[in-house]
Amino acid sequence: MDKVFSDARSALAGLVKDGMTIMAGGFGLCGIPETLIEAIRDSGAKDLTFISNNAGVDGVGLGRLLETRQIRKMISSYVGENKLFAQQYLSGELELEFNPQGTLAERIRAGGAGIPAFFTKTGVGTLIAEGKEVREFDGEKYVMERGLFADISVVHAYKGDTEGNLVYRKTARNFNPMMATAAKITIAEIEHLVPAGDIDPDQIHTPGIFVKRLVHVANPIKRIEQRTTRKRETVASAGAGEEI
Amino acid sequence: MDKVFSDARSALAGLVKDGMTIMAGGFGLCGIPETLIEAIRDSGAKDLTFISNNAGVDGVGLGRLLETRQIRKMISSYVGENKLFAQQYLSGELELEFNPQGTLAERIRAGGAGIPAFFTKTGVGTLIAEGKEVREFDGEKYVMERGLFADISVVHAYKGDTEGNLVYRKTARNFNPMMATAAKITIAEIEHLVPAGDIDPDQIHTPGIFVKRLVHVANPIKRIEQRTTRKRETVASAGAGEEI
Amino acid sequence: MAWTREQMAARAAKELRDGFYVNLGIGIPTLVSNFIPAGMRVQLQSENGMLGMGPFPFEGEEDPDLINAGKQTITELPTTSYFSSADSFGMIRGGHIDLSILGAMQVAQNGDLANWMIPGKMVKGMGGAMDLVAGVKRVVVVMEHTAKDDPKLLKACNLPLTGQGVVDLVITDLGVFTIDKKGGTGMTLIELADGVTAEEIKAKTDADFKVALGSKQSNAA
Amino acid sequence: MAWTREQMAARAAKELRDGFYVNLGIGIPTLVSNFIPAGMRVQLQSENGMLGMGPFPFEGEEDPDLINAGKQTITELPTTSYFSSADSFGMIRGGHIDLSILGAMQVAQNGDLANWMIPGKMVKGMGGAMDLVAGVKRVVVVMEHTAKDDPKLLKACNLPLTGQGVVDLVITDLGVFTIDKKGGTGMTLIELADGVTAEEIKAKTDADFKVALGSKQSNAA
Repeated sequence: MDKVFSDARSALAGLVKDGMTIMAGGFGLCGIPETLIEAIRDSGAKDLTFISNNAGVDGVGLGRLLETRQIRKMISSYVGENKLFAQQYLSGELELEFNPQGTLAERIRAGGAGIPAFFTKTGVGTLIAEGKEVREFDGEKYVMERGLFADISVVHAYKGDTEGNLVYRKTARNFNPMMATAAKITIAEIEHLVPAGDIDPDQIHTPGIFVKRLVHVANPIKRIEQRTTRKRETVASAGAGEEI
Repeated sequence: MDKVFSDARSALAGLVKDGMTIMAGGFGLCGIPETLIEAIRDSGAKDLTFISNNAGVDGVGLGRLLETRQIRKMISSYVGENKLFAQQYLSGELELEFNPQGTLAERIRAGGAGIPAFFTKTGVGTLIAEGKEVREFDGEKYVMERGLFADISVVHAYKGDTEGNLVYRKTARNFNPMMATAAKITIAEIEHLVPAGDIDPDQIHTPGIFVKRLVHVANPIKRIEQRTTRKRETVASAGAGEEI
Repeated sequence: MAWTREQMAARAAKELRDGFYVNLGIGIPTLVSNFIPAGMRVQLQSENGMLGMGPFPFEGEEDPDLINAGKQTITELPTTSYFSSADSFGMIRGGHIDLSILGAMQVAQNGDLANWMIPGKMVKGMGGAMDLVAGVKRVVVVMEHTAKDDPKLLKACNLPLTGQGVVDLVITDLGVFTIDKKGGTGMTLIELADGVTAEEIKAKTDADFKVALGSKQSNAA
Repeated sequence: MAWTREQMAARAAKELRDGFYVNLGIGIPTLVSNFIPAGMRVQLQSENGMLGMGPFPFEGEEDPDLINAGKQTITELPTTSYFSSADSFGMIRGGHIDLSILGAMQVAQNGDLANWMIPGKMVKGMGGAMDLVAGVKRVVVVMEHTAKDDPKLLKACNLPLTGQGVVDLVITDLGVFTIDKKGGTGMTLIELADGVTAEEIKAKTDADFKVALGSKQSNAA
């Protein structure tokens, strides 16, 4: 019952199969389980459906699985950063289902929490509502959306203990906590592995029950998509800055 | 825009009105906002509807508002600890709506998250489903439940900063985080008040946006309903113990 | 001789598996934690927002902020995590808890369970029971076989239900029954308490059941 | 003279109030943060899971784990909190954000907004835009008045909608319009950029609108 595996390949051993649905955490390149994504590529599994907010960029994250044509379908909210994506989509090789970002997040949360469907204002009167039930509650219209549940989820956390309890860091949290709850098997890559009891139990973001397998990736390469900075002499103001 | 008020009475000033709906955090007597509940009693407001998992015990928590007959209706999952409750309910003075505990928690979470309704397996084929829509998804039956939103919420946290960011302690967290999101105005009582920036932003349970008013209650009396212990010589085993 | 409360709890503990996350109801189910085999890793969930529930505290070390769903003071373990009631019941409703062991007033041969109200009596509320029986992967009931000579294992419950078609296994002081809650094979008596006969059980049971003693069905997860 | 991008951002900043929680879109809306009046407490939300967004980092202090919804490196403030995407959009959908300022391709006189796709072109996705316009209490659009001489303020949008009846205020380089998104009073021109006339605006606008210059409507929260 040891949850800790020595590397990403062994953590995924026997789990990845052709045609399965996989959730992958991250927003842009922030908080993506890149080592596990590479191991999925190495598994050679094909016809995969990925549920992930973005599709990586060319050559990074899910972009790697586009290169090898292992992805048949993406369920995402924004894929604008990826040229190969556009190309495969336009050629009909790749299927795409857009979800509003909040609807996607909530569908995943619902899937993990045993809620098969819920109503949201988001998308009423838009293409997103087409073919879906629209119902009025207290005089306002809402669309019914379905929960999402995957075969496996791969997530990235900052810290994890041997029980599988996870802590995320800053905005690298994003989709990871919900995805950890919404698959038959969740595999987490963690930057820091500690013994059970080391993390304050009030500060655990994902309880260990959701994490079946863990792999320690001590020094992951973290990429920045938009490196924006300000000059030292600039007076700081909330949210202000200039692009370089 | 200072969120910190000097005492519970001033934190509630102008907010409590006859006939309003109030959420109160806590499970049993654990994590209840007792000082704010006392201030609601002192406000004299009547015909209140309370959404709270329990109804306190005689003379403690919401039990105090039963004594003064300020509560017209309770939406709860379990009220077994309160004799006065039974008496007022049986005499018809008090209205009662039972919700399964998980349904209650999710209805509150939904109300705070802009979800007017959702489906759950809980209660299918029971009294709870009567008069509610039951629908099949993927061959299983689910009941539709509605979101809950209150006029005000009163919650108890362990620590809070001047921005209204909150941290709860151990099982005193319970219903407090969702209730903080599901009312027009949320008032929090906190045991420890710190300046903004003192709490690690990765470890905040309730972001300050949800908390309009704060009151510092330095040494609240915390009561224990079932004092269960084990003897020193007993060998510890997980979850084991003997009642005294 | 019928089984004692401890023997019933010990029998229920045989349903545990290494790595299980388990929710125990109050009463006899709570005793099950005393019978977790050495070396088996089982984490107990408390639906008020805790995973990894420890034993009762030593006297003088009670913490009012640390209670279980029965409002009893408890302790934490190295594996412990805390979370909100919404997250706790998301865990339960989402099917992440492997096993729930709880008491009952009545169980029907189709898996219906009644354990929360008796019409005409003051109702205390269902608490988290309806969520647990609807959401947890496998539901085991531990109860006395009869209530003052009235059978509790029935063709159909006559008390208001807690859940419809939810029970997988029933352990009474007289024996053990599997239930095929999806219909199909119905209720089956698979074990007898020491010195109890199938005939004695038949006489004290309203439900229809098959007898298949020595079956391994109870091990199906 | 039409307003510059900075002037449009400065005008949008007048919609801020002390204590507001605000979500800013990319482009001109991002500039609004430069015009928050001194002493006014405004917290910026970034829908990827952060409240209390700080300025861009000093060179060499970029943190890959700390980005905004435009994937730009940013910093934290003493008020900052982090949360999941589900909690972030719960905050948005639940109406807890006071104000959203964002760009648009088209706005209709009934408050419809289109800003996410052009049929026939490769679609990048709506990201969080549909959630923001549907959920945030008050939606302010900041955009050029026309796109290559084509009006962007229309009787009805002809691009696929991001939201139906969602816009409260439109700030263009030529002026400011209120919209009664519940119907009723329709669209109203309430301010002109320096040196711009209502006639010029009329010529560049497809939407029907009333003129009520000097009206205080834009202050209605």
